[in-house]
Amino acid sequence: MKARVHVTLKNGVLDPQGKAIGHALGSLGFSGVGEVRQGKFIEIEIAESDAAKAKAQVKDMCEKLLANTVIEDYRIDVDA
Amino acid sequence: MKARVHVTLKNGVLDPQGKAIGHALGSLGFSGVGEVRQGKFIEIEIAESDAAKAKAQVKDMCEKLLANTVIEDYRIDVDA
Amino acid sequence: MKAAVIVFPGSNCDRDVAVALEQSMGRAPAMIWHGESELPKLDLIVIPGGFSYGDYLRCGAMAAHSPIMREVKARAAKGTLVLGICNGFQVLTEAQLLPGALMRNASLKFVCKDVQLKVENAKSSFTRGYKAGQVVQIPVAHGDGNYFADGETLRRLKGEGRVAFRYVDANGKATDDANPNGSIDNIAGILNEKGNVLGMMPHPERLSDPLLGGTDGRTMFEALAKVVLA
Amino acid sequence: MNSTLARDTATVTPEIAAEHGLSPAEYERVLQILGRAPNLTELGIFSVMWSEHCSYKSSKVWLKKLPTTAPWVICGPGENAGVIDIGDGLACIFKMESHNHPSFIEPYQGAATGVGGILRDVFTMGARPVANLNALRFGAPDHPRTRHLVAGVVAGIGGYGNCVGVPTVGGNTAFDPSYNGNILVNAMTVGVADADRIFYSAASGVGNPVVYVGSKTGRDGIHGATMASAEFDEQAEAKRPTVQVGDPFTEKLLIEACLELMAEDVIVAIQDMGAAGLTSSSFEMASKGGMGVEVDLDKVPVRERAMTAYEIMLSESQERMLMILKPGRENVARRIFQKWELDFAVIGKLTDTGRMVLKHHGETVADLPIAPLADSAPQYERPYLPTPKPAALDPASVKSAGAPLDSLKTLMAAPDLASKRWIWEQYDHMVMGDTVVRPGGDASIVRIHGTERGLAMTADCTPRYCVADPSEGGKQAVAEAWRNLTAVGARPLAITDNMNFGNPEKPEIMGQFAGCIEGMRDACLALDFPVVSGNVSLYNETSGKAILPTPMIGAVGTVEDLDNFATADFRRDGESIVLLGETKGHLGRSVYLRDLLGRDEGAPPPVDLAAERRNGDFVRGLIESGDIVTCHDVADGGLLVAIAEMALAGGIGAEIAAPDALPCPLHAWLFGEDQGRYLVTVRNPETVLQQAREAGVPAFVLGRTGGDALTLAGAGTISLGELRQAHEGWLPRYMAAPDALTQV
Ligand SMILES: Nc1ncnc2c1ncn2[C@@H]1O[C@H](COP(=O)(O)OP(=O)(O)O)[C@@H](O)[C@H]1O
Ligand SMILES: [Mg+2]
Repeated sequence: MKARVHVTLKNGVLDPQGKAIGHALGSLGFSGVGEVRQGKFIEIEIAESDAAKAKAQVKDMCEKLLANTVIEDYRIDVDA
Repeated sequence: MKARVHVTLKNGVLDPQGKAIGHALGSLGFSGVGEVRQGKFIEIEIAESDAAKAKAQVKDMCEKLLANTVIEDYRIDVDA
Repeated sequence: MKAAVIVFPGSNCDRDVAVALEQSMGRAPAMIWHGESELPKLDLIVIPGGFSYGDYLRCGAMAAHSPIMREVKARAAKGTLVLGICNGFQVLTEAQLLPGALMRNASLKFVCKDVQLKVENAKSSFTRGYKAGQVVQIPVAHGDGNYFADGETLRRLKGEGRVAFRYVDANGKATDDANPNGSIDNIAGILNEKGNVLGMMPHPERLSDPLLGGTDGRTMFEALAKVVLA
Repeated sequence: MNSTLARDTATVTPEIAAEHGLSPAEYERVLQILGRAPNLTELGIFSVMWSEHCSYKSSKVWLKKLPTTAPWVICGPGENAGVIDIGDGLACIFKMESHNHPSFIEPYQGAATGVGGILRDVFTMGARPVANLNALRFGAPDHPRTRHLVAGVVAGIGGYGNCVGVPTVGGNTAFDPSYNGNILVNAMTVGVADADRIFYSAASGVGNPVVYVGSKTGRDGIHGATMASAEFDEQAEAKRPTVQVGDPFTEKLLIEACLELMAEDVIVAIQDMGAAGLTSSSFEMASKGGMGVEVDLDKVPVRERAMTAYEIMLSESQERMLMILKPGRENVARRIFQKWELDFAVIGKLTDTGRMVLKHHGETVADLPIAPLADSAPQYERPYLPTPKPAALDPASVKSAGAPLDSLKTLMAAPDLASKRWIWEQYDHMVMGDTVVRPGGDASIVRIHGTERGLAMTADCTPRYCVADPSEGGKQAVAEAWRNLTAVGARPLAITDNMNFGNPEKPEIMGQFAGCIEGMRDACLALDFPVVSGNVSLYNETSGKAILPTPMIGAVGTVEDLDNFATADFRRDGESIVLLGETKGHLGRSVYLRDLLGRDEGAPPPVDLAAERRNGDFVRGLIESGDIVTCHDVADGGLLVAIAEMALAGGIGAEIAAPDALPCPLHAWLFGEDQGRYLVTVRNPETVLQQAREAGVPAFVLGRTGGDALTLAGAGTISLGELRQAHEGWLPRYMAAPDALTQV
């Protein structure tokens, strides 16, 4: 089973990469670009075949390692 | 309108970060962890309100800046 | 008196800081592999610079979960001095021994150069060799040294005098130009509540030898030597 | 045997051989050696072993002309890197290598893996890497790709070097339109080892285990042309990138694990898996030792499913090494590699058959005779057409570009002369705690850990000289490297070279190659400066247009006592500035002529090797005796540029005056690029002038240090602030545009 995790910066946390990208897009001539935020997208193959259990396991992974919950939020999707 | 871009390494391209994450999850005691791949997730606010046009614009951004198309693929979703 | 340097896979300033410690303390520190789960009797624990686990995922994140870090936390709670330099600072925030986080440099570029620091707190065991307000020169070398903390945390850090160092210009002003990485409030180093844990991005071990260009960093190790030898 | 091999034999045709880069004659030779058609895996092995990259087939006859010996040379070209004796029982191991093409395709990863590769060449011989350098050539600054390439290459070199924790202490960077389609990324690593614990690659001992360590093998870098052939279309997936991705974290672990293992008495031979990975490493180790080798490809750690023998043998996955261990010592090695969490696998053994036999899924998938394949590797004496000698340009015939200080300001901001701080501040140049002289000067100095001695190092080449007169240019490149080491007070010991040229099948290009080698040879002999390692990169052409011939020289010397070395910065007010060496005002091929007058003309400045040596030995003597601490050689841009660099480095100005009787127009005197010159400062010049006279070294007092401006008598004053803005401003401003953004 595959889990997909989105890790994004919490609201209010400064995002230097997003800011730099937004700035660069502007200079490249793209108009109407508002806020840009960059996060991570992590795909994990897991042996667990029960979706609920898999999700719980991945949540545990996020809390322990994948996200820094001081500054980041995460979202988990699992599929078969 | 908000565009969400997933940038992921092409198949077969070594992902040292994913590898290290997989390894670390193992050391943390998670069992049954298979391959881990890490990509980027970029959210962009754009003024364009026509979905098709927005998507085209973001595609252009990906080609020019957001993705390194030599080793990365990208996927774009737009919503209102 | 005993000091130890924790070595993670990917640490690369472990030898450098060991050299500086030995120079000031007259005794080589113990080098402790991250896989150990126990520490000997110690007065000072140093978490060195480098790229633990390649700095993959987030700088310091994987190292913060090493077996040895449980023990480091326990010692810190008991008052043992803990110094995190550069990657070590990142490890300490990830391990939540220090508040806030270190983000990508605002320039998105790695930066290696001498910077000026203002000593904001000269009372801690680490900084008492300096005078409060003194401007010292110490190099930085990092890609992720952009210190961030939320408003409440920041207020507390400042209110409690826990900002140890700020990036300043030659006149001691905390300007944007003097800030090498975009850190909030030009913060270069912070202390924990009890003042026994210091995290800082600049590398004092790199300016501890006149031949290498200066000795402002050595002052810190000499001050530590006095504390732990006492 | 042939029956089990037959499986994919039918697929190899002369066309497929051609796709693999084998000429019809070369393929004919393959058939002769084998007495049958090769299968695809075997063909792949032939093709890489006989490639230009591995066989040096176009360059070998010329490389043989370079001097490679000296009493202090422990190991010259032929091993992974060169080895010299640096005293105190220590050896310095170093080499430079190109990663030009991959860096053009994907600048970050191309440059990063270039650094990784050269590091492995050095630690594979038992050295701890102590410094990296990088020599870079980019296209014209206004070419649409240049900025992106600069950003990516610099980030990649930093990303890798910073992470492994080896300081990047120096380099050389320039721009020219000839590199628009072919940038150069030449990376150099310098390491230090115990002189009696050097590790070589020749295999020995029948039955000894062949051991694979490091990262797993993937389908990285397998050549695109062959991927397109029917055999590999099975998965029909999107065109697979051939880009290799570097993993500096694994490299760091590999360095530590290998050095730890080397302290034990278990290794017979060791070799990194560089280009052509497992093929060239196993083949070369067996070939050098006159052994046979048998490898079971099922034992090779792989990271992708269903890899074929062909793919496993040709993969260029990074961060891998191959070793031959002493019998029964596998467990010692396994324990160390497990501690560092690296893959470790016994994949085969040495045999006495003289053949390379590969097994996969229980079948023999290749069976090749080693000596014939190695011995009959093609070697070409390619036809060459010497570059016609250009006529010298009379300095009196060159008009001035304007007021001298205006010209100076423009030159200080010219892409080739502008400060490269923007680059080297992205490199950790201080890690390891021994960087005594940081980037920005003539040569960088790294203390030999735990001693009071230093290693000085530099990388140099002036391609615009080489293209005008390859022989003079080759000579100059070596001389300039020698001069840069001398300028910090080091004793130059040896060089590594990276020969970057166009298509060797063109006689003019071979003429450039031959000419450069001749000039390098003369300089190496005259300066006792042997070549101990090197690398050749050919076919640097796009649409038939070749790069400027670029024989990049990396050089190493020792500073015997770190109490006495020199740097380029003015340190005190009121010191006399003394110019050593002769000034004729040579403007041919100068930066002044090119950048201010738009003329690429004339002959390059000749290098008088006897004067070079005399002047350099004199300067070094002054530094070693502690008489001077400020010294800078006069290079690109000439005298006034050199003085401005010294003033900026020290934050102290100067007042100077040209002599009354000039041999040439003033602008030629100020901006000419005559060779073999140094600037030094002294409190009292009389003694130095006297000593110079006795040594036969031309010497002249130009003026005095002091103030915060540069004043040229009769020509006005320019403030250091204005000069600094010009000099430091160009590259950051150039790189501020958005297409420079590299995220990674
Ligand atoms: N790519 C680079 N990496 C590191 N340092 C560099 C690089 N390019 C130039 N430098 C540094 O900038 C300075 C000027 O380089 P160069 O013009 O080659 O010096 P020189 O004229 O003495 O040969 C040197 O100290 C060199 O080490
Ligand atoms: Mg020089």
